[in-house]
Amino acid sequence: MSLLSVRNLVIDYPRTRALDGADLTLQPGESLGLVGESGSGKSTLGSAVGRLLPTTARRTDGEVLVAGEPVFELPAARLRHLRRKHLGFVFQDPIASLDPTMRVGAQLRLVLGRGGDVGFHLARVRLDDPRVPRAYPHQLSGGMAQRVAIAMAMATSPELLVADEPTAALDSQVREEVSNVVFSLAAEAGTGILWLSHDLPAVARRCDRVAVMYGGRVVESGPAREVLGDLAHPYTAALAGSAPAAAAHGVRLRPVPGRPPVLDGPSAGCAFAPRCPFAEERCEHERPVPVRVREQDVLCHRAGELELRVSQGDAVPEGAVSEGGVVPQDGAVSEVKA
Amino acid sequence: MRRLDRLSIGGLVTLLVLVVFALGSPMGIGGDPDAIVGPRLQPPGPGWWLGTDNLGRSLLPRVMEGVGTTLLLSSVAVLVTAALSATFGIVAGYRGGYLNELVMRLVEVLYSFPAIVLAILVAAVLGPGQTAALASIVLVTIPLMTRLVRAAAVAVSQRDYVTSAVISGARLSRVLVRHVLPNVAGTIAVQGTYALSVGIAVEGGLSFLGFGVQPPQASLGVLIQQGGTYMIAAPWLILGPGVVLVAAILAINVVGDGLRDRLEPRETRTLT
Amino acid sequence: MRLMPGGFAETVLGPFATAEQKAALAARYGLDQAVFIQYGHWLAAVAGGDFGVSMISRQPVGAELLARLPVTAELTVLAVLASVLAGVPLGVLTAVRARPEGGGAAGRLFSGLGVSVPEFVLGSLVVFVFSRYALGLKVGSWVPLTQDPAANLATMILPAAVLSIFSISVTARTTRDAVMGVLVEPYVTAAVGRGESPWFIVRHHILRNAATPVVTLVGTTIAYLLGGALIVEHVFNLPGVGSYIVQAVGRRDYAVVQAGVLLAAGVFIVMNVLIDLLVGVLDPRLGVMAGRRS
Amino acid sequence: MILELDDVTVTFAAGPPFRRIHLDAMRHVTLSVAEGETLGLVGESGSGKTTTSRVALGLQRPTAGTVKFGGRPFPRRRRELAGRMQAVLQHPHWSLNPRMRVGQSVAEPLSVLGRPTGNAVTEVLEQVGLEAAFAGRYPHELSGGQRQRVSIARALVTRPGFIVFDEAVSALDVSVQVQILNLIKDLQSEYGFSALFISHDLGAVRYVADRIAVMRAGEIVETAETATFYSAPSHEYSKQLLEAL
Amino acid sequence: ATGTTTSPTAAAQESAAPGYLALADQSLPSGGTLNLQVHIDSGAATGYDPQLADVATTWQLLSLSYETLVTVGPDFSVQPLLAEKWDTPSPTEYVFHLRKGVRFSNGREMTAGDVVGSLKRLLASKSVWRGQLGPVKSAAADGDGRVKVTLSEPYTPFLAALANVPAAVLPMKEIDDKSVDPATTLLGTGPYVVENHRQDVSWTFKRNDTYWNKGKPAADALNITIAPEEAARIAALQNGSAALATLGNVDSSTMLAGAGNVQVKTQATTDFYYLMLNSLKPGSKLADPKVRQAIAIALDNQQIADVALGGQGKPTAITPVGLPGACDPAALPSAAKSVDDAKALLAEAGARNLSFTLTIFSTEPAPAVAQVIQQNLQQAGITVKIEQMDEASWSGKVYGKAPADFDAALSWFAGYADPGMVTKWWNPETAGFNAGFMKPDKELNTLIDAAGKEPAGPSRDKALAAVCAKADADAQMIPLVTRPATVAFRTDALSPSLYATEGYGNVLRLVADARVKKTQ
Ligand SMILES: Nc1ncnc2c1ncn2[C@@H]1O[C@H](COP(=O)(O)OP(=O)(O)OP(=O)(O)O)[C@@H](O)[C@H]1O
Ligand SMILES: Nc1ncnc2c1ncn2[C@@H]1O[C@H](COP(=O)(O)OP(=O)(O)OP(=O)(O)O)[C@@H](O)[C@H]1O
Ligand SMILES: [Mg+2]
Ligand SMILES: [Mg+2]
Repeated sequence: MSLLSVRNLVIDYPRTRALDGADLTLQPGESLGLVGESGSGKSTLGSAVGRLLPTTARRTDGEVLVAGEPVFELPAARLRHLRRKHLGFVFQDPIASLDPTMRVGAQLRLVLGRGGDVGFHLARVRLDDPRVPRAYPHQLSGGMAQRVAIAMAMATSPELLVADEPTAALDSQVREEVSNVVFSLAAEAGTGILWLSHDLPAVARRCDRVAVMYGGRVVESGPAREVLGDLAHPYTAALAGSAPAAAAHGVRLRPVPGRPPVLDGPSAGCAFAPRCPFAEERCEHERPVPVRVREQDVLCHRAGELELRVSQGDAVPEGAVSEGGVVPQDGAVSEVKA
Repeated sequence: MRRLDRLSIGGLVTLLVLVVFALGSPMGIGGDPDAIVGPRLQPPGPGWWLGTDNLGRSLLPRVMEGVGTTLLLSSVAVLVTAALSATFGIVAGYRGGYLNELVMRLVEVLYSFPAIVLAILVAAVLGPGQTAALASIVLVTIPLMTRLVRAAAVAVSQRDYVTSAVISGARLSRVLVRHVLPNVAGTIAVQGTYALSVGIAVEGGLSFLGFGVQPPQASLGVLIQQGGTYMIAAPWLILGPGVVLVAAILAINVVGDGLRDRLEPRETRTLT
Repeated sequence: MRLMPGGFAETVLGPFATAEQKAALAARYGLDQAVFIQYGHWLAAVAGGDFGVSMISRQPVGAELLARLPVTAELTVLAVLASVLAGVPLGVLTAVRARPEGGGAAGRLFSGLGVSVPEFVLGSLVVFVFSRYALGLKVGSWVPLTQDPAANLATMILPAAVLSIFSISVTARTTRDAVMGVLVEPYVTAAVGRGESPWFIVRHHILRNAATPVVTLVGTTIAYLLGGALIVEHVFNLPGVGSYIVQAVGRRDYAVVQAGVLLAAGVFIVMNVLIDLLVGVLDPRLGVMAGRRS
Repeated sequence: MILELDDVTVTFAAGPPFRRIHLDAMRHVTLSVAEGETLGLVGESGSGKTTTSRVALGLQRPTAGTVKFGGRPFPRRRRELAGRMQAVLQHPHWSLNPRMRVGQSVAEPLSVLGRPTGNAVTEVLEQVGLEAAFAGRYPHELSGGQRQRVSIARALVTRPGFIVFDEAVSALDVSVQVQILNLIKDLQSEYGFSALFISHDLGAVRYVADRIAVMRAGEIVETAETATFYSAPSHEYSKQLLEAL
Repeated sequence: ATGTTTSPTAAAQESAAPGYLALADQSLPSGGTLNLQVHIDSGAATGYDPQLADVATTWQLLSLSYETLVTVGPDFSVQPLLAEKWDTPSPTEYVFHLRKGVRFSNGREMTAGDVVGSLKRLLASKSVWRGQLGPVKSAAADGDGRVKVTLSEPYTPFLAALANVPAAVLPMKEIDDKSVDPATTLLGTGPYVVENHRQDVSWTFKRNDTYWNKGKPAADALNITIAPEEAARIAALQNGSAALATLGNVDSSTMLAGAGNVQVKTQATTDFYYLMLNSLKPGSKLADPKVRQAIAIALDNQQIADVALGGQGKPTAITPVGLPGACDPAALPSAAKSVDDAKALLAEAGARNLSFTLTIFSTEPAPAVAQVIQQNLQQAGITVKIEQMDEASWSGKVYGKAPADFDAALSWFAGYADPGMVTKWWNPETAGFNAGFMKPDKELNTLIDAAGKEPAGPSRDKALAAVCAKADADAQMIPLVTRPATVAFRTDALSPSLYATEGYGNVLRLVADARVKKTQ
């Protein structure tokens, strides 16, 4: 039985459809990186896993199963039990997600219950400075606060950790450190990880599997190596090609053309179609269904027919991204001197 | 834009009805509030639909006049309080500093004067009457509101959007009005309706002591004060104005809460 | 204080007093001196622990205030307890239950009702009902706490209840406002995400974070309650500071009024210092940020 | 030089009066930004980058040292600088007024200057990749990245002479990030503003900055041309940073 | 006239004898504690000194410990008290035969020296009562146990004036040797001794064991609670914590209607409300007697009594209605005139759109009276603006300045026990307190003095009627209606004695007779 299973989830905000039939599965102990453009619905999906959406959000369709339990159908008590036993969350803004009026140690103790060893849990995230448990959140630097949040989430050894851009605001050294902590702790405890991020290469480097979101749907999912290595979806390819880190100084990068969609109802066809260099007529008004391409599940009408490839040599998913980027086959990236 | 909820709309409608009711009085609908029309302490009946008071005056026009007096008096008082408290509180909260602390302390010491002493002092300066009542209500309600607004303003002033506005070169007035004020408006709304209730109570007490509304003018405070004495012998005397007063304050409070919720665009969260 | 209209002399000597009598009386109490000189003398005396002598009873004001303070203090403490114990839960409840479509109507109505019933009306009603029908609690026969605590409590419960209705409502509404402000904070979502129960979240996260305005309110309400105690003591005929000051004001017994105001101001200032300390403890951010802006 | 910091030190005092702890967030910092130049500021978390930007914006008075903006010290009245500088502040969560719609927030710098709004708001929103309809939303109805883009739009709308970007692109996916960075570069070549670009994303910094300053524990440890810095960093700490990239 | 020792005993039933609202059931055992509530404490800066006391509430409390030579009976007849009887050898001479065995509560026997000393002390004092005592030339001991007082001219109200607390017999020996200060200590011959007093809270009295009238007082102790709030007193009555309470509201009987065992009695008094018109304010239309007369005509005293006082008061002239010999208010010149006459007078005086402010204190029923006045005068085209204040501010405004700057004000006088006594206040030169707003009227003053000298009888009634008519025309102080006093008591706790009419506002006058049925 999969640990997390999201089926055709549709979430509506008053004026926006944030999720438009998202599908996702995650096996116990597995780490899944969920990447996608800004506004593609990552945070919404992450919150939906714990039914933590704001009151204005409505689940229009679909379901979320955590450890087999339908999250949206559970009565309050069972839901709480599920969250406590199976789920852990690390939110995007760590300082804001810590209670500002309580010392860090006290907050951790609340989570651990009586007899919990605060020192041990802080040490696990490399916070062995004795000042930390006595500090209030606003007295911590961003990186420290982030690690506290992780310590709290990991304290109960959840089966599934949902981490929403946990490293976005950290400098590269601390980011490495924090990621290391999370993944090693998860590995120890057999925790599954849902890692929401916009940093495709970084995710691909650490996670077992990667899912790519676009327009409220998971457009591609599969083993990390495959998703980045064997490009199957045009959007993934476009995304992979525009990392600024990959550009040399004075080189002009070209973003994916067009603007991300903002839906207010089901998209008629493929949401990426307007920006897709390979779009056909049916992409406009026929919703794609998942297709198995190699080891990936791809949501594209032309999946499989396309030969997508990384320009300027093969992308190296492992380790640092080298010079150059991942571009669609037709070589849409042009080099311009700034 | 979030709409007012049903309860608040009910409150708004009630207030509207009361205002219409009050407007009827100067137009002579319901009769002369001061005229002695019948025997004393009569239960409701034709000629005096809400009964007569201890002077044989019909209660209906008196309640109508009273609603007008009270609503006008206390809402003006609350507007003044809200304006002053918002100004003091926001400026003090935003600026901080010793001078502001000093001003706050002074305001607080003023607050510690028992209301009647304050009222008598004010009446000494202004002479008894509505102005004195107004000033007393304002003086009694200002400090709490100022304090709470200041506390809220302190928190808001730390936010980055305030800093952004400052960087843009926004004038102090703009920062305070566009950024700090809307974010403390909920507090002002809640405390404003509270002040309104206090105002009505203080008005009743002052009139009782002779410093408020002067007879024969009716105000809800005066009517209820009188009705209170005749609670047993002539319950209608308190029932009429009492129901109207409770309806008014209730409506105001409910609307205040609704307003507060509306002023908060962020959605609330349930704890389950 | 002496700026109050109406002469002490007229009040005390009655309408029949002659001009010489008034002058003699004024001289005796130093009322013929300039106001600030009187005030200076008085302050000097207060500094030495002497609150002066009532111009009416000729008893030392300090002793009388001290004798009456316990009544008012007990009344206020009971009322404050009630407002916190009833108002805070009510406020939390109405906030937690609030829905976009307007939930918690009953609670909102109730707290609205509380502020809309004037104390003197409620007080009179309670006095009437409880005096006409034997309902277990007696009104109108005050017993000192030291004499019989149980009987004393029995006589104080009703006045305290009347006094607290208003502040319960106000506390409830302020709490609601504060809690609503806290509910949107991410750390609440975080706590929900950890699977904490609503009660747990309220107790450990919400109360503390919503406490600043509520503590400020309750602290400030104490001053209001002292004022309200005036009316309630009057209605229930309790020998407290409130009724003392009311009567003194009525007679322009300046010594008493001044001492009373000084006492109230003292209590108030102490309360404010306490509030500030408490708020500093409750919200560590305020301690750090205070005076950040130059 | 639009901005000159000369030997600036900022000391914070924290803690209760009897146990005050003093902390130097900036120590003898000297740096300058030339007209039309983008200075990248990098360094570890807590090294004083944000504090430097606050000093540069005149929000924080230095404990010691001098700051000149446009060749002159900061005027007593902030209003005199209206329209000359803008900033994208670090915390997207708090940088937008929760009670103002996106459109109002973005239009604010314009109305501060008394300039007509026209369709400048829609235009700049489109430039940062947001549909015009976003103007009617409240900040809480946005995703993290969208919120950050609104802040950027607000900073750019008046075309100020000097902009501080404090972690302005950290919450954006690569594609949008590139779009924003391109926008910054385009605008800069179009009308030549100066910028202080703070980021821990060395890739992004390299992409936009002309020169780079490295901070560590409140001190500037190295300042260099971008190309030089990436090819031949001189300070040990700079090397470490680049290794981690 | 001579008097004999009688005390209002007899009649064992509740149904009262003439002149009484209630008579104590003498068959009940004495003893027990009596709990009373009154609305105000004595509160003069002059302390407990009875001679300086000038308000009824103080008299009432002091009368428990102090006694006078004579007292007032139910029909306003003067009756013996500390004087067993008296002779009047001539209209200017009074010889009092002092009762034997009267002791002060410290045990010392009262002597003629105490009586003479007290009178002399009073005459030498600045007390208001000094004036009421009349033209006393001398007071001296006249042999054993007798005191002789000589007047310089006849003065009919003399005995009535002696019957009030300021004329009480004080322990002059102790006062002279300064061992007792009457301002701080109560030491009299009365039925009760003060045990404790907390200003504005309570008094406790216990019986004076050396009291001369054996068998009195009936109750062993009195607890008097000061309860300013009417509701509190009503509550205390209902729940039995008070056996008797004074009430202020004219509708109290209606309010207590359903309460079992509580009887409400309205005691008529000779006190009355009056309207002051300031004729000394520069530029005031009220300086014109025609205008004042017009106001007097336009006032409908009957309506004031019926509406503002719930029918419990009676219209009165300046001689309080109810006192023997008082003039008939219906016979006053102004009573015969109509509103049109008032309008005509106003027109004559060129005061067609007259408008003035009426300054009142906020204690009920003053606001009610004021509002009826306002309605009355409106009929004559006069606009009255009511200005309400607390009593202290009010008295500051009305009595604080000379000339006073109010237009009109409302107040009440205690009516005392002789119709001539209160007429003295119409002479501002004697009264003093009203000199700030009242012009002396020579003619009226002469009439007042003449009526004072006239011995009781038809000729005096005529003299008084002349005073009434003249004062009515003068209209600087216009008498309105008498002021009722309401007392309520629990029939299961108490059997009290109460007069039907009181002259000195002393509800507790007969408290020594009251029998306690059960102690709470
Ligand atoms: N509370 C809300 N009310 C209305 N719309 C919302 C709300 N929250 C998010 N949205 C919208 O839903 C869509 C998905 O938002 P979500 O936060 O899930 O995106 P995301 O993938 O996390 O983006 P980012 O990377 O920028 O954080 C966005 O278009 C956003 O504007
Ligand atoms: N108002 C303040 N009071 C006290 N200390 C402060 C204050 N602001 C910043 N500091 C401290 O100054 C140091 C520098 O902070 P700053 O915010 O400038 O770092 P930064 O380089 O921007 O870090 P990050 O990359 O995490 O944003 C930190 O140690 C911080 O704790
Ligand atoms: Mg997000
Ligand atoms: Mg920073």
